Amino acid sequence: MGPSSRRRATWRQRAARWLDPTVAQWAVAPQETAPPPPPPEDRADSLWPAICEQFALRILASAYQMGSHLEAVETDEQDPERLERLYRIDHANTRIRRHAENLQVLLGRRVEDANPQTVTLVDVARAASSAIEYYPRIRVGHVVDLGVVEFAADDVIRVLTELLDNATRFSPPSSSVIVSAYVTEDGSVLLRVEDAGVGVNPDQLAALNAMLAGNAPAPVAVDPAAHLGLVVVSHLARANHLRVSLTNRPSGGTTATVLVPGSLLCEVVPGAQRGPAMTFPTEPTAPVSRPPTWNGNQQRSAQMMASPDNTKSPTRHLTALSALPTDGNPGGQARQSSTGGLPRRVRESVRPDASPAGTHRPQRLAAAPQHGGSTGGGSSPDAWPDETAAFAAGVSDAQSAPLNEGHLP
Amino acid sequence: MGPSSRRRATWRQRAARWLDPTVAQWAVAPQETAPPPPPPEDRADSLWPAICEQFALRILASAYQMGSHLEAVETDEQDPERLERLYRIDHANTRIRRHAENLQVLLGRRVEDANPQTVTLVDVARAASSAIEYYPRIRVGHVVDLGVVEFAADDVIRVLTELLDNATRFSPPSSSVIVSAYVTEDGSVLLRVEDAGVGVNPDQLAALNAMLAGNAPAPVAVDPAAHLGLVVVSHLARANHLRVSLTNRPSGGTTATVLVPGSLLCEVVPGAQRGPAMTFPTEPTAPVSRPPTWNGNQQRSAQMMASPDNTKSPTRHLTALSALPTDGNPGGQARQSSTGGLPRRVRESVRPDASPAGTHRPQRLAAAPQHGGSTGGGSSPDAWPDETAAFAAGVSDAQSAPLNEGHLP
Amino acid sequence: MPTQYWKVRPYVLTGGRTRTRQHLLVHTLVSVPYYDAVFASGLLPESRSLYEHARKTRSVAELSAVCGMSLGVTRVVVDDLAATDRLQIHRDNYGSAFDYRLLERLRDGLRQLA
Amino acid sequence: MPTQYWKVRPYVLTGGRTRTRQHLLVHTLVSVPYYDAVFASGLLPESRSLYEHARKTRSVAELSAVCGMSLGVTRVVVDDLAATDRLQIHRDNYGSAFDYRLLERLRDGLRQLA
Repeated sequence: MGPSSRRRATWRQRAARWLDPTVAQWAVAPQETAPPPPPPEDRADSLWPAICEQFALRILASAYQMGSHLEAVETDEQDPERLERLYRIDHANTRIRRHAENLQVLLGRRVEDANPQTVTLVDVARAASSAIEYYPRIRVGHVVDLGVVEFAADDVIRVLTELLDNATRFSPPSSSVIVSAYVTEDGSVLLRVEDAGVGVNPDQLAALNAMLAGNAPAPVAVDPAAHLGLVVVSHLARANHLRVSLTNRPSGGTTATVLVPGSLLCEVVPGAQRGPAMTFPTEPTAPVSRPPTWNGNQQRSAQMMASPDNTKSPTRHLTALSALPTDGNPGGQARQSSTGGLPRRVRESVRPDASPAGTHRPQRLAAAPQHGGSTGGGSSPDAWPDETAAFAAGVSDAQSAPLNEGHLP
Repeated sequence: MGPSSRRRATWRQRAARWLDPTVAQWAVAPQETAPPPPPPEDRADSLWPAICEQFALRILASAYQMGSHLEAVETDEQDPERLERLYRIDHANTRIRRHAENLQVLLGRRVEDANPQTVTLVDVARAASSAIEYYPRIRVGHVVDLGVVEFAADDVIRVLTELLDNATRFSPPSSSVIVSAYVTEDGSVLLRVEDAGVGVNPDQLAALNAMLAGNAPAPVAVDPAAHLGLVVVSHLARANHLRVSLTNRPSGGTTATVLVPGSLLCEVVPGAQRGPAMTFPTEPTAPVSRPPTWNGNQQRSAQMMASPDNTKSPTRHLTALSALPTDGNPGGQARQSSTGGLPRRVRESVRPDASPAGTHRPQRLAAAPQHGGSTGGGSSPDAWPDETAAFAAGVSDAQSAPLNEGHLP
Repeated sequence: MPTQYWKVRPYVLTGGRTRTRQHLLVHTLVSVPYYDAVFASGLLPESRSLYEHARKTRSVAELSAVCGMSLGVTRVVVDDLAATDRLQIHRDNYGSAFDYRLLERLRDGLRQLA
Repeated sequence: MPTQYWKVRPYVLTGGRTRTRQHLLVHTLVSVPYYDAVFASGLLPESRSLYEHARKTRSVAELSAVCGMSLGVTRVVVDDLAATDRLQIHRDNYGSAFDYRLLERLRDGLRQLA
């Protein structure tokens, strides 16, 4: 209950900062304000930004208020069916928040993120996944143990959100999209988003990259609907000195990359976000003797934990955020998003080819019980999909880069 | 369970119609769409409407999806504290939907209301109340038994929403706002929204009424924030031939009126919305003998029900939507919204001076137990507030108008 | 059934209230002591529907189902009508077979377990 | 505690799943049969925290509290770790004092009543 009430208090702070700024307080503003505006469409188009901002702020205020109550009911809910509905409500609210924030970005307003804090790159990836429609298709690959400094964290999350959204929309509904983060030689971090789509038309690719680089493209027919997300990315990239680009991989699929400069990165303080390394020493190390047969193993592992090499391992397994193996679609729209179902998730969470040497390979994968009863995926759970090979090939350039630590701004 | 699953199915239909129209389907649209748009703020302002529309549609799609799941969890929830949080989530979502719909209205787009249907005026008033922040301050007064035809119902709700919102914002936080509906001599319906504010500055009143009447006001400094709601009203009034105006009452406070033409009104089919008149004949009329002391009364009332004059009474008591007498504020912002608390609600639901002759005055009002424990209102529960007298005076002009029935379009 | 328009949200039917003065379980029986058609005609749709259907003694759960209202709304409407003596809540059936307080304590304990 | 950033929503931690293969009650005891620090270092924060804390035998509710995760997320993470044999679910304490199936049936029945 402690952590959840703490989180709820944070929500309340956010809500308080976001209380509808357009609310006229009775005490200070009776009905004697400025003369009324004309119907805007009859007037200069320059009214639109102000109108948009009002709507964005009002919607954000409601979305933040909702978040606080959602968190409280999610924490207590024990019925799986009801919890699933609460998750879908949460998911819808998170997408609403994202859209309202993006509108603010397009208006050239800095989104006022209440309670900013350093965010680990793993959480950047998962926060970005939280706000897209097809989140069960996202898998988190190798992600270095660094954080994004507080003043840039939410913007980096927004950039990654739109790239993940783009990647999931423009790739087969049954395919995964892999997000990873590597340190480069100059101490930046390269975020990679890899999809299994057919790739971008080469002509268009140049135009998109020009836009993402902040160069105004040739005046072309504009479809704000098709690439609104990338327009948001372009804004935020310019504001935060991120280098964003799209490339077609020779083996198929598209890779989006974000180069986050070292000035926006920082060490992750273990106590703040990384539980075990900090809290474990306070745990009693004496093994509990139930079940007694495992005693020896626990002794051994306690010794291993004491080794700094193990606790500070910079490598993170390729771990699926997981496909949804149960009936029904999260968010109501992910019609074909789950393919491998449970077996794939289980397999990937212990995926041997991405794990450091010494990881025990689980013995009973085939025997892992199905749950939900209707996974019905298309891809074989035993064969790695093609894009995984491409992924493995694609990451080799960054994999050997030294871990450049401590790039505090 | 029947009705709620029916309602849920309706939600699904709505969600299906609102599935994010910007979703590029993998099968039909791989990444070969139009060239990318430039960052909009560098370009013509004429991009803004298209961008706004995209955001409004995306937010609406999420809000509708959320609604379906909310309804399901609300139906089952038995814990009062959790239900209250679900209500607040619902309230926030309803306001988000309202703002996104209003953005559509300002864009000059007709809001595509899925599953339109005839809505009784009582439900028009309550649907409008559902979408404003300070809904516990709204009281439903006399409302004639007519409905708004399906193609206009949602627009009338939106108009009334903004007028109620305006009235609650610009009147003391402890005061009620009364909504009522009377038939006029020419067969229109006059909706009245009466607040207890200090009234509108006379100069501004003329400007606001000019805007509401569709006459472009003098080009003045525009504050879209202050009167965005009234701009929405002005758009919708023009589209639906509603006459909307604001007046200061001599006795204090402001009255907003909406004249709904007879062409937008229709009879309420009892079976569709009015349960008792339709379903009651199928009920066993033989009185149940528990408790036996009430037998005589039940016999009498069964006879009274058989009288068509009583079942078709066009008069509706002044009934509070109720102030919230429990701890905490609905929506998190209605800081001082509850005043009278429970006793006022109880009193008003059986208010003798607004009820037809023959209503039994309840005997035990003073003895009605407080609940929640902390009503702490400002106004005395025994004295009618001033605006109630003004209301009673104000309605006398319409009260004697004949009930003009059957204005089908 | 007074199935209101879907834009009429449940919180607006109860003013946001979810708690009741009286102790109301789903199987609590209620009935209208003396039916008054004029009183009924002045009620809002949900209260009226409930008032009509409670002429026959029914449980809270039954009223919720037959009136097409969620349990949370039904409980508050029942409670409000009962506070004006227009509806009678039958307490006598408790203590006969079960003590409901005992049942509740049992239920709450099991919920914590579950 | 791996209190993730608030923008990391719970559904993303479990891929939207709320159901478990194994029957997990709040008082079900779990423990790590043989601790493997390299395996731990490769886990995502929530799984890692849970894996570390379950070196000492604990109930699901205890793990939820000590890891700072909601019960719904804790149950799915426990279930996933158990499916790979990295975590052992102790069944033996059922049937001794209570038959949990009987308790559940009792609970479900009472819920319908309540």
